[in-house]
Amino acid sequence: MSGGKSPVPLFKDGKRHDGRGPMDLRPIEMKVGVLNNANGSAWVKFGRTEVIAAAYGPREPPKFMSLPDRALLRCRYHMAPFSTDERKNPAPSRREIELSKVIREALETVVLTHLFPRTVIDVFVEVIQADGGTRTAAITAASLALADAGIPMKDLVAGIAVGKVDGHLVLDIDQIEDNYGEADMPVAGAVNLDKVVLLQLNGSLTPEEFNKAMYMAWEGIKKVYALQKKALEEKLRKEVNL
Amino acid sequence: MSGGKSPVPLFKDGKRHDGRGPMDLRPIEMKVGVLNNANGSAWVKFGRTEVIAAAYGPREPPKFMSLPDRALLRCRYHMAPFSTDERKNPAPSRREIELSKVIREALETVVLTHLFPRTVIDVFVEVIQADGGTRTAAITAASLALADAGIPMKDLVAGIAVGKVDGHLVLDIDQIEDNYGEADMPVAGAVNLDKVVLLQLNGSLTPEEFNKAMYMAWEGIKKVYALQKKALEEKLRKEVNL
Amino acid sequence: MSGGKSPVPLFKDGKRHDGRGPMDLRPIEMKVGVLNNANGSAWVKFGRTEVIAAAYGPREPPKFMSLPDRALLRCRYHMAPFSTDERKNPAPSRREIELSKVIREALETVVLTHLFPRTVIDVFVEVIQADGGTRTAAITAASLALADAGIPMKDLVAGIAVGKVDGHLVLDIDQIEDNYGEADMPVAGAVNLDKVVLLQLNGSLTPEEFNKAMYMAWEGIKKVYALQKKALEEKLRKEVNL
Amino acid sequence: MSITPFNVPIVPKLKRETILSLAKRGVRIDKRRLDQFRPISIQLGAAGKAHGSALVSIGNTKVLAGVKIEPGRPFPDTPEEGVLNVNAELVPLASPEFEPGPPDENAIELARVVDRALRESHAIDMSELVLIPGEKVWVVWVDIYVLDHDGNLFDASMLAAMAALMDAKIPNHQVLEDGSVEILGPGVEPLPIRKKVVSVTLGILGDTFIVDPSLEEEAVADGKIFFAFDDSGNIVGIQKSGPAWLDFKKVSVAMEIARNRYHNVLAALNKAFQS
Amino acid sequence: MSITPFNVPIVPKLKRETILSLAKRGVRIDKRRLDQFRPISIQLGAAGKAHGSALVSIGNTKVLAGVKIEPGRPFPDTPEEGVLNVNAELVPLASPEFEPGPPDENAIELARVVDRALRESHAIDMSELVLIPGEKVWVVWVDIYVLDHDGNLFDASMLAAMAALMDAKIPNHQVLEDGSVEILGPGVEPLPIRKKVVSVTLGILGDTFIVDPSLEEEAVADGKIFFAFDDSGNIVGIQKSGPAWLDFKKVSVAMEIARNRYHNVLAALNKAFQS
Amino acid sequence: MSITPFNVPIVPKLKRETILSLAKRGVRIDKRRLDQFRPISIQLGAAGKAHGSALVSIGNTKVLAGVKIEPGRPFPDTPEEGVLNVNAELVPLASPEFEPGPPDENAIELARVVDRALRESHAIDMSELVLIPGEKVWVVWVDIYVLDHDGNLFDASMLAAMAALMDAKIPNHQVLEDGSVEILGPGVEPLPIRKKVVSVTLGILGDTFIVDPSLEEEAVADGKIFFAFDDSGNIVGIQKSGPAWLDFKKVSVAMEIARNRYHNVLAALNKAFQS
Repeated sequence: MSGGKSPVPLFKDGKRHDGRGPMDLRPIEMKVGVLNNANGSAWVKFGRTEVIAAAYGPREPPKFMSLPDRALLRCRYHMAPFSTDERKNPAPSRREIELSKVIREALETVVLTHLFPRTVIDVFVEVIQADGGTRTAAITAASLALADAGIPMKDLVAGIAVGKVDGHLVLDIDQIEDNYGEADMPVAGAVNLDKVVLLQLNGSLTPEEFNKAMYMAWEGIKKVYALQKKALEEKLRKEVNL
Repeated sequence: MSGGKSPVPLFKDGKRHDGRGPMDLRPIEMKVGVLNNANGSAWVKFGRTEVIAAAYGPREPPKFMSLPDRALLRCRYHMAPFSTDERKNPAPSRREIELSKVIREALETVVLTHLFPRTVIDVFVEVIQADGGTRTAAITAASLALADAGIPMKDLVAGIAVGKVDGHLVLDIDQIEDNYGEADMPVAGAVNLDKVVLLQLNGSLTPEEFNKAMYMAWEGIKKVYALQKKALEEKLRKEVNL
Repeated sequence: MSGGKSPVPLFKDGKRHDGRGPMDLRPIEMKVGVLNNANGSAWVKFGRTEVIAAAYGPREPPKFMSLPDRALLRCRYHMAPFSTDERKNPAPSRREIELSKVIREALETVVLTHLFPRTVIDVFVEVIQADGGTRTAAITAASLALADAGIPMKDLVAGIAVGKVDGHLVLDIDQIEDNYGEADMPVAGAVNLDKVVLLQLNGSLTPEEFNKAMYMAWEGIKKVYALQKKALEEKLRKEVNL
Repeated sequence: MSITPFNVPIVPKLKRETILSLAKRGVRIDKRRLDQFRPISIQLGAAGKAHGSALVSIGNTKVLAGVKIEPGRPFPDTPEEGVLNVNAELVPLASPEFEPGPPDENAIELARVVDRALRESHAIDMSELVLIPGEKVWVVWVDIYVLDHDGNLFDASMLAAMAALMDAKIPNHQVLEDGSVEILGPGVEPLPIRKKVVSVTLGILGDTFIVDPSLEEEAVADGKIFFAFDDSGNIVGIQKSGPAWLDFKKVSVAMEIARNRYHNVLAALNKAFQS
Repeated sequence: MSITPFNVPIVPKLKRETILSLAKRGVRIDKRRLDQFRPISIQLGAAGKAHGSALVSIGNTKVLAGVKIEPGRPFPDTPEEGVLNVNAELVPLASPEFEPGPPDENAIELARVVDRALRESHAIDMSELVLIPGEKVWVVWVDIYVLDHDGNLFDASMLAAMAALMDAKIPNHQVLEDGSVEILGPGVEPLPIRKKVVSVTLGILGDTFIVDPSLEEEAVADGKIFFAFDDSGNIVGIQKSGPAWLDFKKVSVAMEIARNRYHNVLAALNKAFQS
Repeated sequence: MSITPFNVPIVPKLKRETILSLAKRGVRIDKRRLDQFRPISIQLGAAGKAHGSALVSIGNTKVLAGVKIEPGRPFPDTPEEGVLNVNAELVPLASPEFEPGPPDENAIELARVVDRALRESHAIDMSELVLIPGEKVWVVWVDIYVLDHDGNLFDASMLAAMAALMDAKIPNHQVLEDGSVEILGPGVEPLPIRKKVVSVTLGILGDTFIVDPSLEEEAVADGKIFFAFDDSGNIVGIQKSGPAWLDFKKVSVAMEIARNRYHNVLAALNKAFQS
């Protein structure tokens, strides 16, 4: 939504710039248990967008940083300096600070923090490659890492962004569609519980478009959710085989 | 005192650039109890200079930050980014850090901190519009906010700046007189106690000028003090009427 | 080792740019007990390189900053803004942060921290003039300051840098030899114990050159060590005379 | 890093239960209907040295926004557009919970939410803010200053920012040959405002939504959801904030509740500019 | 200010004694010989938006390095040379000991040690990275990202940095008349690499040296010593790190041990570029 | 934010009473008269790479000031004047109370008090420090380095700064056609000093003033008051510092006490430049 003109047509003959139809997701890959030190970890790829998440805890919190009735959740969304087109300063930007908050607040709805009073649960996400939809990939990976760490949750969280390009609503927008499109609406949800846990809109939609976009998002989220389940089962299968 | 030449004559035929005589104050307005959350608050205007002050406390201090025999006083003088001719970065400047110290140390002389050991009393001043004399307006408002919060003080503190423009000593200088004048001497005092609690001089004065300037300042301070009393009474009257 | 060309020949007819032979140290001066507040202090000069060190402690550490079985060592290597050719920003640079670590870790090997559990020992070094070899001058001064403070050590630590200029190994390089030479190898040791406690190499050496350079460094270190002893005795003599 | 807030005062259980059970019955602790705003007031020109300013009250919440318009360089990727910067300060006089210091995640979220609603709606025509293409443009600073925090900072800040922008006048100026811009004094030309953007934030109390939550309502709510609208009724910004979730099917309900109320805010804005 | 680390977990005495006594007998807790590296693997191109990247594993230690090549200004004292910047982030997902925040002394030391070995060995011919002499040069950013910390970050980072540089391609570009540089897209031209630099780090356990210490070995070691070598076998960097000392006579022994092993690392590097 | 100091050591009550009761009788704990300075010494050129420097002792207080003169840009509002920057560092070797870190409010106040006295007195003719009008001027950095703190840092710093400025020589230089300034080496030309500024600070002990308070006197004093004078005896700076008040009528008494003593400091300054 930079307002400029796209170097490629974003929507032509029912197809998007990369050949996808409006409801097509990018190729998605997920792997659970990719790191050694973290209690849980996951690697998630949506097209060229690539993130790694790690979960630590429940563990002892720093001094004076605890709640008597539940665990604190700490969350960092961070971009590697080489993840973007121009090198990004590694100091957290205002955008990263906001997204860390938005992702933490989404995860707070599902993590059973009340089981672990006076502890802290940490979720760290690093964006390795940013090509649109990093926050929804991040929350998808974060929830896998938490599951991998064995931290009890009411449900997994899966995320996807709906966009509007050249007047058409499309699912799982990439960077070029984000940059030159009219709207970007990231949504994350707990599918089993039918709950929306993250919702933002950057751009402009009519009320009708908004309602349609929500339904499209939910379709996408269900697919991502299915892939999460599969990735967790794969990890489990490997462990059992050992 | 930038050393440049003033765009307007600063003193001509016994009058200053805005028509005031040497001993004339700018129009002054004061209002007490302007904020809801703060325990005490005040709004003070000297000409185009406008500040808001809030007082909180005595309240529990942050960990390890207390004195066994009295309250800590914390004070922040801060300028809104839009208060100055060019937008001011909201991060505290060296000037704001120094003035916070100078104002705190002035208030320490009158606040009865010994009545509230192991607590903290906070005074926050925001400059909404800066047109000369902001620190003396700030301390005037701060002392009103403390009084409004019911924090016991030996006396109110009132402040005013004396300046020297085109060779003449004048009271309550504004920004143009400060920028192009030869001296700026902010003074604050506890009138009832006959005590000077804040004193700085930026610029050059002969010893005789200095002594005269002190007397002029004291005259001004007495007027400001009277207005403070009035503003507090007005607040009281309102409360009684309720 | 900036890679540029030196404005003066660095090695000609067996002599260096300032007339020294390869094994010659610069004129060295040391004085112990130069400051009043510090528990121990020292001033050390190698040619135009000049540093002051102060030691404080063992003293009470800040809250939550202690070890149950020994003293913490805190160390800061810092350059005065006017110590360099161009004014240096007084905020610690990455270089100063690294050198503080390297010097602290060297001192940790000799200070008997186990004698003072739950305390902190501070060593602060200020570079007053930087003309090459500041870190080795710093550690030399730091160890004198610790000795002056009466903090028990297994041995003094003395330091010197070996360099390679125009293909020749030389001892105690100054700034021009550092800037335009091929290698700078700072070494510090505890002579009595025959221990190397600090070792870095910036630049390129063959293995044979490296071995030779180590021996040269050790010769230099022995000389510096002798001067340290003398400086401490001088201080002692003065104290006795009082 | 974002951390679960752990140093906020604990809300007495009783108050929480009172507010929740009232909400279920469709009433609120301050007698408002669930979809009712507190009184809104807008005072223009409240900060005299700003090029535009507005002091907005929603109930006891008070937000002052000041606009400064200064010459500066465009961003490299938008050489023919002005620059919009929105900043928010939760200054400590506004609440016992606010600490002095650089903006925390709450202040940053607040500023970015307002920023995006203004930016994505194209409320200002940035292409008209060019002084020398690729070289010098107007940089529009919107500084949001929270003076008294009694809940719903999103809507108060959005409204204060919009009103301050509408109040603003581009300084009288002259572009010199050497590419510098001389400021001659206060101007009369307004900013090229194309749309008026206002917002409606709902508190989320379990299954119930309450418009314009007060501070004590926010303290017991699970979270809130912000909807920004342009004056044609398009949705130009959403932000779910706080550890709340929403039933998938309730999302459009929430949007409709908000959309039914944005006229009230817009009316307050328009009224401020009628006099 | 550097401070003795005081919040690291205490190593059980028993483990310390086990590792030390094994080392005295020439063996290690993971069955390695004293001078043996853990398995080394290098995956090139692991970060797609970097101009060059490499993911290096040494045992369970995982380091990702990414190179970005961007036009920028030269340093005033080297107007005819490109600029090399090495930065290291110990991101908190890599270890329970790492905290979010700006690089601490360990990250800074790591970055500077790698930086110096690359710089002082003249591994890259910086004079070939000039776009407009004195005005515009290529700035080469090497960002070292530690993903999993199981000891010996020095060697893994050095190797990842070197491999990422060798993997890097200068972007396709055009120098415009006004002195600006337009980036046209990904390029094919590699950086002017003149030397391959690799390192071998030894853990110092009293009188014994162990090559490539694992995290649990580092926890009981007094310290470590890093040796960097260029592909001709010159020593191009040394760093003693940690509160260890070395017998004066043992220093050259340590160097020889390291020098006998740098071929292994170099071989792994070369192998990665053969396919 | 400024906070009442809460981590300073508590002065034993007895010492406080001793000092106060001595002062009432006109004597001091170190035998000085109330209006007597401790011995002052000035060593010029103490920092060899500075363009000017002075090491000043007042009793056991030791302050080193170094001046650096570098080409730079003028401030936009004073295009035809050089730039003066005064900075003070309370480095931790000077006192057990000083912590490493960026300048705190005490260091900032110290620097700004010295800065204003130099600036407002027009001690240096800044209009003579222009290299290319509007483009390049000399930037004069005065760095005040407190080495040993035994009280009265204001006067020691003021004196060290003034002496360092008088000691300074503008570097030998050449303005090149492209607007850059080439530094050729050390120079001989002094800065355009127009006035010598020195200060006298009084400790405030209830109703009594003591000139040049030592650290132990400062610890029991209510505060202090700084008066700067130019060599014609004009007052060119005042700063009340610390939580003290003064009787309105005593202010001019304080000024007279200070004014009777500034000659002593000026004499020390002049003596340093005679040899």
